[in-house]
Amino acid sequence: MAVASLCDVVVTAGSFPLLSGVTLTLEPTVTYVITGSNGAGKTSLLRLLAGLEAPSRGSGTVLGFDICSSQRRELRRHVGWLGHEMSFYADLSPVENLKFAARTTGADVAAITPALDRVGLAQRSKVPMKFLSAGQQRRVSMAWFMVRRPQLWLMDEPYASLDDEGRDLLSELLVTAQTSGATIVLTSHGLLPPEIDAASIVMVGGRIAKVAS
Amino acid sequence: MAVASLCDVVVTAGSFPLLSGVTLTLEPTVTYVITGSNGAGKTSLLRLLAGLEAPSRGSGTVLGFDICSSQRRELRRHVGWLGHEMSFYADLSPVENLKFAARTTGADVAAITPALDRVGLAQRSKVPMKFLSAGQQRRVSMAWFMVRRPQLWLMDEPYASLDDEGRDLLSELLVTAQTSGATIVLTSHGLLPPEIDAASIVMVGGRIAKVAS
Amino acid sequence: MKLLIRRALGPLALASSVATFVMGYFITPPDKVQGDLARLVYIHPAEAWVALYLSFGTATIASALYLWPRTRSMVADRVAEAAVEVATLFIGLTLLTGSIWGRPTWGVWWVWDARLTSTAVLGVLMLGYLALRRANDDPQVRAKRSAVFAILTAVNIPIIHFSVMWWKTLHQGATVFTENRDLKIHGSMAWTLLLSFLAFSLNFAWMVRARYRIADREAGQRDSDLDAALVARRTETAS
Amino acid sequence: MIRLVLLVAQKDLLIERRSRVLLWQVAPFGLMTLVLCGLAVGPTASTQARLAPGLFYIVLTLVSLLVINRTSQLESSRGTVTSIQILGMDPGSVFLGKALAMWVQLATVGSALLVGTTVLLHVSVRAAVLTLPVLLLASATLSLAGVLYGRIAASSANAGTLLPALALPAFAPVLIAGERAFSSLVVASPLARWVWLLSVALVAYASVGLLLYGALEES
Amino acid sequence: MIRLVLLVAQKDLLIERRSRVLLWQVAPFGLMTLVLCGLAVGPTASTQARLAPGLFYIVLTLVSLLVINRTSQLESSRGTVTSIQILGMDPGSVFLGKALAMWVQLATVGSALLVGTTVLLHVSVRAAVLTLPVLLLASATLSLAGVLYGRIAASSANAGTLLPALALPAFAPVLIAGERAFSSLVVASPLARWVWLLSVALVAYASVGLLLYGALEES
Ligand code: HEM
Ligand SMILES: Nc1ncnc2c1ncn2[C@@H]1O[C@H](COP(=O)(O)OP(=O)(O)OP(=O)(O)O)[C@@H](O)[C@H]1O
Ligand SMILES: Nc1ncnc2c1ncn2[C@@H]1O[C@H](COP(=O)(O)OP(=O)(O)OP(=O)(O)O)[C@@H](O)[C@H]1O
Ligand SMILES: [Mg+2]
Ligand SMILES: [Mg+2]
Repeated sequence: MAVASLCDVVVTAGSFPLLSGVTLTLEPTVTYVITGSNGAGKTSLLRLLAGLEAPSRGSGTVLGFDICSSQRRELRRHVGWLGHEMSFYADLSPVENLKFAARTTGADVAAITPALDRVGLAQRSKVPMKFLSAGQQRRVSMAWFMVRRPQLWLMDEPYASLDDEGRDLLSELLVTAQTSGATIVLTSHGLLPPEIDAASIVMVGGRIAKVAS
Repeated sequence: MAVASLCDVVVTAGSFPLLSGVTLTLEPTVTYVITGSNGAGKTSLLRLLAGLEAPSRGSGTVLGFDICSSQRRELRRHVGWLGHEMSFYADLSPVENLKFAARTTGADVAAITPALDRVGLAQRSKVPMKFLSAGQQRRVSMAWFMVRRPQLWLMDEPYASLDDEGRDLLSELLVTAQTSGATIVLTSHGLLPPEIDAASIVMVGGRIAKVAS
Repeated sequence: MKLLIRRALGPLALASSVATFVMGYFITPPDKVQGDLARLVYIHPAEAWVALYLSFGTATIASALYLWPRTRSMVADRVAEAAVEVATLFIGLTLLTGSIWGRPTWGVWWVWDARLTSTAVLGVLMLGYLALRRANDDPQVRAKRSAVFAILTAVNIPIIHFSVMWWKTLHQGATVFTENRDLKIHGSMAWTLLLSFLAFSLNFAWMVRARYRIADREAGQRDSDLDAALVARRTETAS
Repeated sequence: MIRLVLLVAQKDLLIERRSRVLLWQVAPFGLMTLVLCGLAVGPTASTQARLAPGLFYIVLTLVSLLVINRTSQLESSRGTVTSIQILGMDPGSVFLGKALAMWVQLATVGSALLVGTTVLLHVSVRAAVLTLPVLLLASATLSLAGVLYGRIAASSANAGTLLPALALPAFAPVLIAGERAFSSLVVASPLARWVWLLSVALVAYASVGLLLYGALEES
Repeated sequence: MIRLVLLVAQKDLLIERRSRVLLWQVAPFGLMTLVLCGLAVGPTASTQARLAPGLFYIVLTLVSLLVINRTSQLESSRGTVTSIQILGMDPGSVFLGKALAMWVQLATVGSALLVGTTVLLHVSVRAAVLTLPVLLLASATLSLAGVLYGRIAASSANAGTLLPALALPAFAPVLIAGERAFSSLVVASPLARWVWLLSVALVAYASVGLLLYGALEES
């Protein structure tokens, strides 16, 4: 069964169509990379898949949940999210943030410290999030994916702001996730590392221009 | 004369040393690219050069202004800045923001509309900044550089979030600026386009590990 | 039926208003104590009834209908908005005519009486509702938030009412309103009073309908704007 | 359910402990407003004692606006909103958890203010002590209402100014009832109906919140 | 210099016009607080006319806290702070410009509140009209002080709650002087000294601001 299937979905903000009619099917255990020019609607599509935006026309399901109904909340529990902006509570440290998130979702609290070590934040894991550098904040999100192991990974330009080591780590993470059965959707403006074998989705003007694997 | 010369500068936030002793000389009309792992202090160094941070030890001048004194404000008027985060007033549109900035600095107001056209924002130039996509916000900053034509360009990961066309535009902008006598300092985690001919500064742990041209 | 309502509402509202005016101004006798001032009784209570009960009742029911998933529709949202907007007008008029009445009767524009105070609080709550609508752009979000706010306000009305009532009885003796009760026993006056309630209710219905139709047309406009915007968006180039 | 309520409350209180907003900013603000109000009514001790309950509850209401504002701002930046939404928590529990944390904070500040009122405005100690249970009840009602109104105002443009405009009228009954109950202790008159009114308001807000908080989070 | 002052003021007012915070949120909040104060003080008309000036100025102070908070929040997000700093504007002009914009806003809301006070709290129309110049003076002082304190509180964590704690004590003299001047009109007693006090405060804040605003921007 498809992980997501969208049928002519329109998403608007005010009177502006963020997505102008998206029809798309995502297959399980495939990695997709969305490309397109600035303002093409990549971030908006990811938000739609995460259940963060409600369609104003069209219909669709993601992970079996209807995105037009209140099942969106249920859907959100099953996806992982990495965005442009800082996530989590700015006043709490990475450890505290991840503990809160793990407890509320029932994820494994014991996995937090190793995950933070793994992404190289052992030293800075007790500093409030707002004091971390751009790349360090991204790494906290990576650690959360390791703890959470979601079914559907949604990542907005995950390679931005990471140094070489961080990028290798991310690629490794993505490859393991894919082999263990997760579906990954990410956006990117640059080339992906060769070890990532991804189907490409090209967006133009709020719609899908081309899907190629 | 050197554009900037720093001598053993330390910058702290709370008790944490963002920069742990930086000694550096920047020559005019050269393009520098700062690289280093996450948390190495790249953003902090740029902020120091912009006159946004006060050294707690050491001394230095940038564009002839002493960065330990109140000349920092004067300095700020002469640099251009592009950061990770959204700049300008979120409630005002690109045009309104740039107009305000141009009027206060005495830059050419008539250059604003062509500059916004140039970066491809003709359509979205009257929408409040907070509604623009990540890449579009960056493009507004690029337009501001075109209007302002500062002596010293400070750019934090300028290539991130830009699409191919935006990147070409940026490279072109940088090349023109360099030939017209500006000094450029930028940070980057990836490779720069080949047309940019830059000296490299490598940072590790809040200090300069290597400078090579 | 629908057609009848559509055709008849405006004329009926107008006719009843004219009739109230004629009856109130020319036919009924002036009051012995208050003189012509007492004629405000044909305006003020009816306004208050529309502002507090009729319109806010409408808004609350419409908001509840919106929040209930099975009956959710933008129609309910628009009706609620129209009702509150009209209610704000009427509450303003109630306060105004009440103050005008109060100045000669009590000697001041305002007293801290239970009814007055709760009316004022409700008026500010309605302004809050309108402010809330203006602070959100997204229609769905706006509809939900303002519906929840309307329900909260409705829950609040009895609480405010009782708190203010009890609060007043502790501090103040008899109210002014009882004195005027005997006005009603005069035949022509009672009929005129009744007529005024009918007239204001009809006017309310007519205004809500008009406001609703404006909102509807705006929504239709937005819809076709969206179609145009969709076309424009789809023709953006890969650049 | 209860676990989640406690988790949410604990997280809000942890952030407060980290930032010490309550101790260093809200409490001094409250005391200062109290002093100003004392100044504005003039120096006669008898007037002050008579007006004290009213002033106390006005200040408490203003303080709760600050606390509400702060609590809902914790989740205001766009990135944070997204990552909280992604956790998909049960809205009823979030509502109760946040209200619980706010109650703890309001009750603390409220008690401090009560001491201030006793000292500054010449209220008898007996009346102040006896009014404590009413204060706990009133602050619980304010917290439940506050979380709801905070959420309605949040993440719309200008939440900071919208919130007071929305919540203040709704707080009026709590203010009146609290003030009356307090006054009854000062001048000895029946107080049961005010406690009753506060309890009704408490139950009303709790039920509406449990039912409708979800609808707000949706958006 | 004057050009820059006007530019800054114009920009702040433009943002206000865009968002309509004053009209829809601050003004209703002020009216509501007035009603609540009337409630808390009790219903006897005579008490109210006497207390009206005090209540009016308390409400005005609270309203100005909202306006200050809003004005300094405009420049609060980290990216915005940076790009404003980069413009390296003359701090004195920024100070005066922001104060000017705030003055316009405060004077508008203040006049509306004055009308409310007249109607609700039984102040004579004569006294209200005569107090208008004092109100303009007081709100100018509040604006100057407000921009200063707003800047001190801004960009430290939790500006929203820090600001009231800092600014309220400083507003006390303005509040008292305004209240006294207003009262003098209500009960007919000399008022020159209060106007005098307000003018001194105005000049003092203006000079301190012109001198020290730069130092604040530095940090
Ligand atoms: C600002 C001042 C006033 C306000 C806000 C006000 C408000 C109201 C309200 C809300 C009602 C409807 C009550 C209900 O139907 O349950 C009402 C009814 C009424 N008002 Fe006023 N009022 C004001 C002044 C006055 C004055 C000065 C008078 C006359 C001396 C007056 C006479 C009446 C009468 C006769 C009714 C109908 C009484 C009844 O049905 O019980 N009002 N007013
Ligand atoms: N206000 C602060 N308080 C404490 N530590 C801070 C603060 N700001 C930054 N840091 C720390 O200073 C270090 C340097 O930060 P900086 O933002 O300069 O790094 P960077 O080189 O730009 O990293 P990146 O590539 O991730 O953007 C980081 O380890 C960060 O955690
Ligand atoms: N709230 C909003 N109101 C109006 N327009 C919006 C809003 N949010 C986004 N937009 C517009 O929608 C379009 C798509 O935005 P989106 O963030 O999805 O683009 P993107 O493909 O992620 O771009 P980028 O590569 O720059 O990140 C942009 O043109 C943007 O200006
Ligand atoms: Mg994007
Ligand atoms: Mg950085």
